[in-house]
Amino acid sequence: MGPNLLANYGEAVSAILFCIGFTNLLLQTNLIKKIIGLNIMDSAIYLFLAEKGYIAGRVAPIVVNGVTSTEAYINPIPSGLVLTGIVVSVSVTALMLSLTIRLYTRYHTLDLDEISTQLKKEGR
Amino acid sequence: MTAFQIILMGLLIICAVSVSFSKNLLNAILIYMSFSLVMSMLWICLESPDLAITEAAVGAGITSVLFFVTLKKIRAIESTEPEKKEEPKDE
Amino acid sequence: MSKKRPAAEYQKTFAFHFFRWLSGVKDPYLDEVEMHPQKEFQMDPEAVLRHEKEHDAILDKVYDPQRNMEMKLFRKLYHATSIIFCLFLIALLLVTISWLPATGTIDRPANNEVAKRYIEKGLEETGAVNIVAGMILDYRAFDTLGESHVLFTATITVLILLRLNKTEKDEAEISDRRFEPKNDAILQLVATFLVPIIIIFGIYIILNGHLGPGGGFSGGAVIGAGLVLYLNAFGFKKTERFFTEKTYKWVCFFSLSFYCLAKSYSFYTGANQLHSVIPKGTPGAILSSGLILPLNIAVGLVVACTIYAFYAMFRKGGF
Amino acid sequence: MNFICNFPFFSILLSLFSGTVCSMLPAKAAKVVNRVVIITVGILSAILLLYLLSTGEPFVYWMGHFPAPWGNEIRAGVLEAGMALFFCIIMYLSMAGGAHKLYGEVVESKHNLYYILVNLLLCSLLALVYTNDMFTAYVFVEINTISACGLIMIRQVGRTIEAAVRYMIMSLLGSGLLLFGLCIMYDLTGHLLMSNIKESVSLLVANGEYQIPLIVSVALMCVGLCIKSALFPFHAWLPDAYGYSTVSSAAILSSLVSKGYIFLLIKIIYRVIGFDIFNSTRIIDVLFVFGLMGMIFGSISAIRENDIRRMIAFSSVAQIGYIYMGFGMGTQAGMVASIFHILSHAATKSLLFIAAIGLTDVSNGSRKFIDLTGAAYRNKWAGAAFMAGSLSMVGVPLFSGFISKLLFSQAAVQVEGKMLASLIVLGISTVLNAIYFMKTVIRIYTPVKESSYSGITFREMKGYAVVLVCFIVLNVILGVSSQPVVNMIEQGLAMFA
Repeated sequence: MGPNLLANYGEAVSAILFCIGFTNLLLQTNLIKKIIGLNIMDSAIYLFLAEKGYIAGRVAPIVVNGVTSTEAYINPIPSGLVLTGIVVSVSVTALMLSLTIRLYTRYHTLDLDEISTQLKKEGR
Repeated sequence: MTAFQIILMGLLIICAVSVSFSKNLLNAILIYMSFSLVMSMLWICLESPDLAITEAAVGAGITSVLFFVTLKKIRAIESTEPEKKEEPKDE
Repeated sequence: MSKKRPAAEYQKTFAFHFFRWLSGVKDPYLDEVEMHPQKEFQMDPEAVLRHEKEHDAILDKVYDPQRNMEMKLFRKLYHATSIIFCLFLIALLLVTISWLPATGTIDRPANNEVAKRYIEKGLEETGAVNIVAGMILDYRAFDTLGESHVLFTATITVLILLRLNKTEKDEAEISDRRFEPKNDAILQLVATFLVPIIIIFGIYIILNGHLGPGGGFSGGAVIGAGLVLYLNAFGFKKTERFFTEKTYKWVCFFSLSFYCLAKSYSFYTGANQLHSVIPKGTPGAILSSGLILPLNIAVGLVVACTIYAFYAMFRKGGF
Repeated sequence: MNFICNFPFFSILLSLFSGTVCSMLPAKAAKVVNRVVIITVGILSAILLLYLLSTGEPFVYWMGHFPAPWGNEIRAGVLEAGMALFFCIIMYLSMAGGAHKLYGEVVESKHNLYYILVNLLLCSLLALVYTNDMFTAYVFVEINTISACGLIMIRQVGRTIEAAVRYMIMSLLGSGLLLFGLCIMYDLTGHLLMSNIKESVSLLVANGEYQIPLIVSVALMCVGLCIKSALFPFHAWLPDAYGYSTVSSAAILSSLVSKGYIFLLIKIIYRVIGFDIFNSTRIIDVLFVFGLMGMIFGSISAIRENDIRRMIAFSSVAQIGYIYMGFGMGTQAGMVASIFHILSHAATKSLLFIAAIGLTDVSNGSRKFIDLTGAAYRNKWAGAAFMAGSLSMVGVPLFSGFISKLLFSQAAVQVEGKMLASLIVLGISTVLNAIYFMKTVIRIYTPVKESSYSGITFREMKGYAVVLVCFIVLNVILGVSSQPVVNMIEQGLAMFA
C-alpha cells in the first residue's frame, strides 16, 4: 500500500463504484440492470477525473473580476474531458436501451442467458 | 466540507449496491436516478458546476426518462401512471 | 476498334474456351484427357434425417437447464471467476490509487503548463469567461467535434433499431395509446406553466455557455426534457404541428454541417497559420468569444432534437 | 507547410461531413456519396504516402490555433498513410462485393442509414490511425464501437440483435478500462498528447517514480483494447456478430474494425509508452500466452463448426491470436510480422466472407456444409476465390498468408525463451487451419449428380466477380512483392519513435 490512500479517498470511492458497476455489467442477467451498471461504471470514472482536477481552496474555472492567475482556479482539463464523456455515455445508454426493446419484442424476456438458450434451441 | 463530501460518497456507494440487489426494476431505476443527483451534488463540492448541471440534466433527467420509457415499452410497468413527472427536477 | 473476327477463328481463341468453361457449356478436358471421374457425392436422405434427429435430441438435452450439469457448472464457474476478477480489480485499483499523487494538493503532475496556459491566457485567446467552455470548444475542439458525432451515430443506430414503417407504426400507435395519459388535467395545467420555464431556462444555459456554467449539451438536454414533458401532457397530435421527422432531419443537418464547416475553417486556418477572421469580441458580453456561442447554439439544437427523437422513437417508433 | 500536409485532416473531415450529408439523401445518392468518399480518401492517402516516402519525415498537424500540449494534433507518417490507404481499399471492395446482398437483407428504407454508418466508421478508423492525442482516440473508439454495432444489427434477425448486445457489453467493458487507464495516465503525466506523455513517462521511469500506477495504467489500456479487438478469452460475441450480419458488415468488421483497435494499441506501445519500456513489463508475456491460446482454441472451435460463416469467424479469433503473439515477442521483427499479418488477414478474411456469400447464394442461402456440396461448380468465381483465400490462410507460397507466417517464424527464431513455444504453436495452428479450410474446399469441389440448386452465370454477377478478382490480386501482390511492403512497415515504425 502506498502513502496516499487516505488522502485519495475520493478516488478510492470511485474505484469501488467502478468495480460495482463492472460486476453488475458482468453478472446481472437482467439487461436493464446491466445498463444501469454500465452507467454507474462510467460515472465512477468521471468522479475519478473530477477528483483529479480538484485543488483545495480554489474555485471553479470561471473567470471572476478579470482575475486570471493560476492560483485562483482549479484545473479545467478534467471537467472538459468529463463533459465529453457524459455525452458518450448517454449515447451508449440510448443505444443499449433500444437494443433491449428490440430484444424484448422478439423474445419476451430481459434475461440474456435465457435468450441465448432460446436462440441455440431454435436455430442451427 | 470534507465531512459533507464523505457523506455524499457513502450515499453513492449505498445507492450503487442497492441497485445491484433491488428486485424491482422500477426501484432500481429510481435509485439510479438518486445516484445521479448525489453525483451532481458531489460535483458542485468539487468545484465543477459545468459537470453538475450536465449530470443533473442528463443523468437524473434524460437517462432516467429513457429508462422509464423502456420499462413502459416492455410492459413492466403495469399501471398507466407515468413516472415522468420527475423531469422538471433538472432545473 | 478491331474488326469482327470470323466465328471459326474466334472459336479457337483462349477466351472463347475460357468463357465456355465458365458458363458450364463444355468442359475442355472432357474426351480430350483421360481422367477418372471424381466420386460423386451421395446424399443418403435417411442418414441425414437420422443425424438431424440425433442433433435435435442432443440440443434438447444440452439446453435444458434443469438437466444439464455442465452448463450449470459453467455458469457457476463464470460467476466465480467474475467475482474473483472484480475483487482483484478492486484491490489493484486501490493499491494503484494509494500510490497516486494526493488529491487537492498543488504540486501534482497534472497541474502543469497546460492547465496554466488555459487559465492565464484562456480569456484572451478564446474570449470565453468560462474556461472549460473555451477549452472544449477552442483548444481541444476536435474531441468535441467527435463527441457530437457520437451522439449523431447513436441516433442513427436508434433509428435503425426502432423506426417502423407505415403499417407497423399504426399498430404501435394503438398500443401506445393505452399508456398515454388522456386529458390529464393536472399534468396539462402543470405543463402549461412549466414547459415555457424549462425551455427558457434551457435557452439561457445555452446562450450563457461561454459566460458561466452550462453550454450546448446541458442546455439542449434541458430543452429536450421540456419538449418531452410537453409531449407527455398534450400527446403526439399537438407536437406534430411543429415537430416532425422532417424538422428533426433539417435541424440536425444544418447544425452539424455548420459545426463541421466552422471547425474545418478554424482547423485549416490554425494549421496553416493563417489569420482567422472571426472576431473575439469583449469578454463577458453575450456576443463574444468567437465561434463558441454559435457552436453552443448548434450543439444545443442537435441535442434537444436528438433527445426528443429518442423519446419519440422509444414510444412509438416514429415522430 | 506543404499543401499535401492537409490531406489527413481533409480525409477525416470529408468522411465525417459525408455522414451528415448522407442523412439527407435517398439511398441511391447516399451509396454514390459513400463510394466517392472512400475513393477520394484512398487517393488522398495514396498521394500522402508517396509524399511521405519521398520526404522521409513524419509531420504533425495542428487541429486548431494552438501548438502541442495545448491543442489537439494529428500526425502522419508512412505507416499511418499506408494503413489509411489499405483500409480504404478493403472497405471499398467489401462494400462493392456485398452490395447485392444488402437489398435482400436490409429494409429498403434503412439503406441510407447503412451508408451513414459506413462513412462514420471510415472517419473513426482514419482518426484512430492519424490521431496524436489519447482522448481523441477514446472519443473515436466510441464512434467506432457504436457504428460497428449498427453495422451488425442493421440486418434485423434475432441472432444479430443478440450478438449486437453481447458486442456492446464487451466493448463497453473495454472502453471503461481504456478510459480508466487513460485517466491514471493523465494524472501521472499531466498530458493527453502522445508525444508529451512519452517524454513524461520516460522521465518517470528514469527517476523510478510512480512505478505501480504506471504499469497498472498501461495494463488497463492494453486489456481494454484486447477486449475490444476480441482476443481469445473475450471472443464470445464474435461468431454470431460476424456470422449473421450482412456480408459487407462481416467483412468490414473482421478486417477493419478490430484492426483499428490493434493499430491504436501499436500506437500506444510505440508513441505513448515507448517500445523498450513496454517490453520491460510483464504485460507482453500475458499477451503472448493469450495469443498462443487464441491460435489453438480459435482453430479448434472452427473445426467443430457446421456453418461456413461461423467457421470463418472463428478463424478470425485464431488470426488475432497470431497478431498478439507477434506483440508478445517483444522484438521489432515480431512487430513487423504482426503489422504485416494485419494487412494480410484483412485482405484474406474479407475475401473469404465475400466468397462464402457467393457459395451460400447458390445453395438456397443455406450455410451448412452438407448443402454447400458442389457449390464451387455452380458459382465458379466464388469457388476459385474461396480456394485462393483458403490457400492464403493456410500459408501456401504465392499468397500473403505465407509471408506473414514466414515473418512470424523468422521473428520467433530471434527470441530466446519464446522460440520453441511460438514455433510449435505456429505449426499446430497451421495444421489445424489446413484441416478446416481444406475440408471446406474439398466439400465445395465435390460434384453432385442432380443438383436441386440453380447455378449462376457470369453475366449475373459481373461486379461481384470483379471484386473477387481484385481481392485475389491484392492477396497475390502482398504475397509476391512482400519486400517493399515490409520495408515500408519498418520505415513507418522507425518514424513512430
